[in-house]
Amino acid sequence: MSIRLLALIPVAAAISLALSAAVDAVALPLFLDTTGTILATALAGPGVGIATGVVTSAVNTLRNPTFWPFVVVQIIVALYAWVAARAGLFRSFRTAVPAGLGLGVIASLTSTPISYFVFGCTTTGGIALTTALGRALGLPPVGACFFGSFVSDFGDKAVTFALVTSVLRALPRRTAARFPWALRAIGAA
Amino acid sequence: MIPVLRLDGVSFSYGSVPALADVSFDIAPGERVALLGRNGAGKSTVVRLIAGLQRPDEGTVWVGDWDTRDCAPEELARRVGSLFQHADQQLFASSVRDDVSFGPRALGVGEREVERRTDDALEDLDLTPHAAHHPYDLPPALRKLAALAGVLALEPALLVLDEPTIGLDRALRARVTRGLLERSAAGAALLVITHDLTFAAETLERGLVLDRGTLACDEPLAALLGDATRLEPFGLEPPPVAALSAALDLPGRPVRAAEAARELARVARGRPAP
Amino acid sequence: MLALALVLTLTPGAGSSPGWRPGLVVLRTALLTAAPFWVFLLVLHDVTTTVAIGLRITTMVASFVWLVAALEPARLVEAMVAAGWSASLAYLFGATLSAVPVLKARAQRIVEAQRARGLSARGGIAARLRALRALALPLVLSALHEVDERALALETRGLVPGIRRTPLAPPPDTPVERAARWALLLACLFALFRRVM
Amino acid sequence: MRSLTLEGVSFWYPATDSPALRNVSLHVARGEIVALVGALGAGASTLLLVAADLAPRVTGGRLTGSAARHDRSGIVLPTPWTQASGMAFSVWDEVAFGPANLGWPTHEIARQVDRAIEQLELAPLASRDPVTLSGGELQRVIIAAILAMDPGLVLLDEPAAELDSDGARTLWRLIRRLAKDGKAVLLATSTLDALPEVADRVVWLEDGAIRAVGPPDLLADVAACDAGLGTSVATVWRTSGLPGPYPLTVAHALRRWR
Repeated sequence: MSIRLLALIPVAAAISLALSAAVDAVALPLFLDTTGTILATALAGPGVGIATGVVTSAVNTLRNPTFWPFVVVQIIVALYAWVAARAGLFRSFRTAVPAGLGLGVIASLTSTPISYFVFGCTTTGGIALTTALGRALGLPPVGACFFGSFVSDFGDKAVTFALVTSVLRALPRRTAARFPWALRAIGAA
Repeated sequence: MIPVLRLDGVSFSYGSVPALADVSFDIAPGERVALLGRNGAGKSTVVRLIAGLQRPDEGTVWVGDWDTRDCAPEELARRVGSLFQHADQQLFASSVRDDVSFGPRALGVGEREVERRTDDALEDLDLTPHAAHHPYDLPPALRKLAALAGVLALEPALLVLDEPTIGLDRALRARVTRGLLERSAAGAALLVITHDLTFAAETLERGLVLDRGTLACDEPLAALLGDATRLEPFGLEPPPVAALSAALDLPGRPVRAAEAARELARVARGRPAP
Repeated sequence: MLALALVLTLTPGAGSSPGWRPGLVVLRTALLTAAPFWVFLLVLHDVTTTVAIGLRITTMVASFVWLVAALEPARLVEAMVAAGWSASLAYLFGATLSAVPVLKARAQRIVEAQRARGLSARGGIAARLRALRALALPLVLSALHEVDERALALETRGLVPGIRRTPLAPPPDTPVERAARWALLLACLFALFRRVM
Repeated sequence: MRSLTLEGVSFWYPATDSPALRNVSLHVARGEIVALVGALGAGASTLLLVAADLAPRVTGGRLTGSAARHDRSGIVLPTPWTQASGMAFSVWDEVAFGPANLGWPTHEIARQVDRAIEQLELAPLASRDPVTLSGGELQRVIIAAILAMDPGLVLLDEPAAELDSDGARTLWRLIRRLAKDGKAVLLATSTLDALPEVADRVVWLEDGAIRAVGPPDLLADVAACDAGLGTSVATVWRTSGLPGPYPLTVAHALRRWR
């Protein structure tokens, strides 16, 4: 691996973690904790993306131990982002936002079994509350669990994809040219 | 006349660590003030208090007739333009022009006025040729200048600048001096934190020195900069032009290069050729 | 769990013994972290499931909380190097840990700077999404811009692929600890085997 | 003994048409301090990257001519916060990061680190977490970290940018001592007034090419003053219309005046 990609991974992982802390400032119910994973994938391919996801989860785990099983979600996000980047979906918001919504579905499909079988669907306060709401609406336990993850993931992943698209569009060409896949992701090569 | 800024017995501490103790001073419209002192003397805290990012523990910070306690930072932005350290990290638009117009647009001043303020700010710092460039394609020094232009474009009554010349070479520092003098002539007051005494001498007229959280000096900058023994306890030494004036005992002890050159020529004419 | 056991096995002595009193602190933190799970479990499930899953979560939380309490990042990184892991891998972990507070502080500065330029984070969803853009873009752009400089810096400071780095003050590792770690890993594997069969 | 020899070096960054360096020939001897001066974008930073063997090897781009380094080099980049290793949780470990990567034995690492910490007067900060340091403190830590790798060729890009006047004075003294110990020093700075006391030779870069090379007196040259590269004293003298040669420093001016 080139030294530049080695340097990219911690930066991308730290971007995820810093953003999910900073998002409080605008009072929106978002995580943004896959931003770095998606961005690293779009810039440098799936290997770098997966490494970013794993490092993000590992460091997050030091803060909250229940995050570790969700490393699987980070890996799936990286793979999905890779497919989206190859298909050029980051070139405009019109394609990026639906792609993000699609990821929302896939991410909640991945996190539901983990959440359900490991934690009885009690992962974090927010998701647990929406799950309880699902139960109150008469959904069966697994369905309520999916509902809970889905409500929180759906918007988050759409915003994350839109944010990554903004970044790729705002990235100066000279910076983009330094990463192997960036120009392709923005449709410049 | 109401001062643009008045600190009235201001004290502030970070938890149990005191940062400022009973600091008072006024700044009048158009006045150009240097805030000097060692690292950790409390200078950056003053900036944060004026920008409304911190509230004083005791005393009051008045920006015009507004008590900063009652104002959010985004409201104070109508009167105070603040340049923080590492300001180049706040740029995000795809062109310098777009980034500079972000502030006035956020204040909601109307599109034509946004355009005018943006043009003026770029012009004042000679950035017009770079207006269409991506900020991150510029060398770091020009990026820093672009951030300063973004603050000028707010056209505030008071500019508070934290180390505006770090990383700038002499030519760019001269641009900053020129731009700030123009703003001051138009009535804006300046409060500038700087380690760069040559820049301070060229640009500013009054010197405040903070020493461990208290105001140790408040006097004309020229007198202070020419006096090595007074500067020494604050870890400062006279800038070269002031040192030259003192060494040659030039009349009036000028601290600005142009004035020193004029005095030097005048005195030399009255002397036999060496 | 298995992955954790593996990491502990392959990196000798990363943890220092937390002692008796810190042990109590760890236990209290673990119980406090696990408590909300119990509440939500009770809301969502019957009592048997609550107890089964609750105990599982508590065990998991407790072991991680213990790990975090006992683990100094610097020691882990050095232990990884001492155990023959590649310095690059240790770098990924260590650099992320230290970049997080740096970028968090920068995010805070950006929020303040944009507010001082008149940005208001109040208003409807659209206004707040625009505010998010003005906060997140500078953070991400400036961080990405620095990747190049970080690469140059790593190169100048000798962290290049394939180096043989000298571990700095690696934590001591005794044969007993080594044996205990392997035994724990075997126990994990055995438990896993029984579950699967 | 030469430490660095550049012969007819031109360099292009990736995806650019005009060269950042044009036909630069320069040598730096052990024990010598050479300062690069010039306007923004004149090529001083690029020249340092070439001297450090980072351009084009890491930056990409294209180099013609020849660059020979006879010693191991260490470069201090202008942004200290990106040069921190990220793997150290104390200043001592930060300084030891480079020496450890060189695979030195532990006692040698300790010796070099302790020496560098003493040279930059960092002992009071040795156990602090680098994340908590101010810009100026971090800059001193990075300089120490590069010196602890014991480079024969020391390359410094605006090393005083983040320092206050105390810190800058200490740095210039240290640079003189490094040269006395036999190291070759190549530095880029816009702090022109410090150079008469620091540099043995000054290289004036313009638009990627060498415009002039000479002793620090170069900074009192008419052309240098007019290009904004004269020392403050020389510039005042030139502006006043007094005849040349212009004094370089306050001390020179005083001698001339009497």
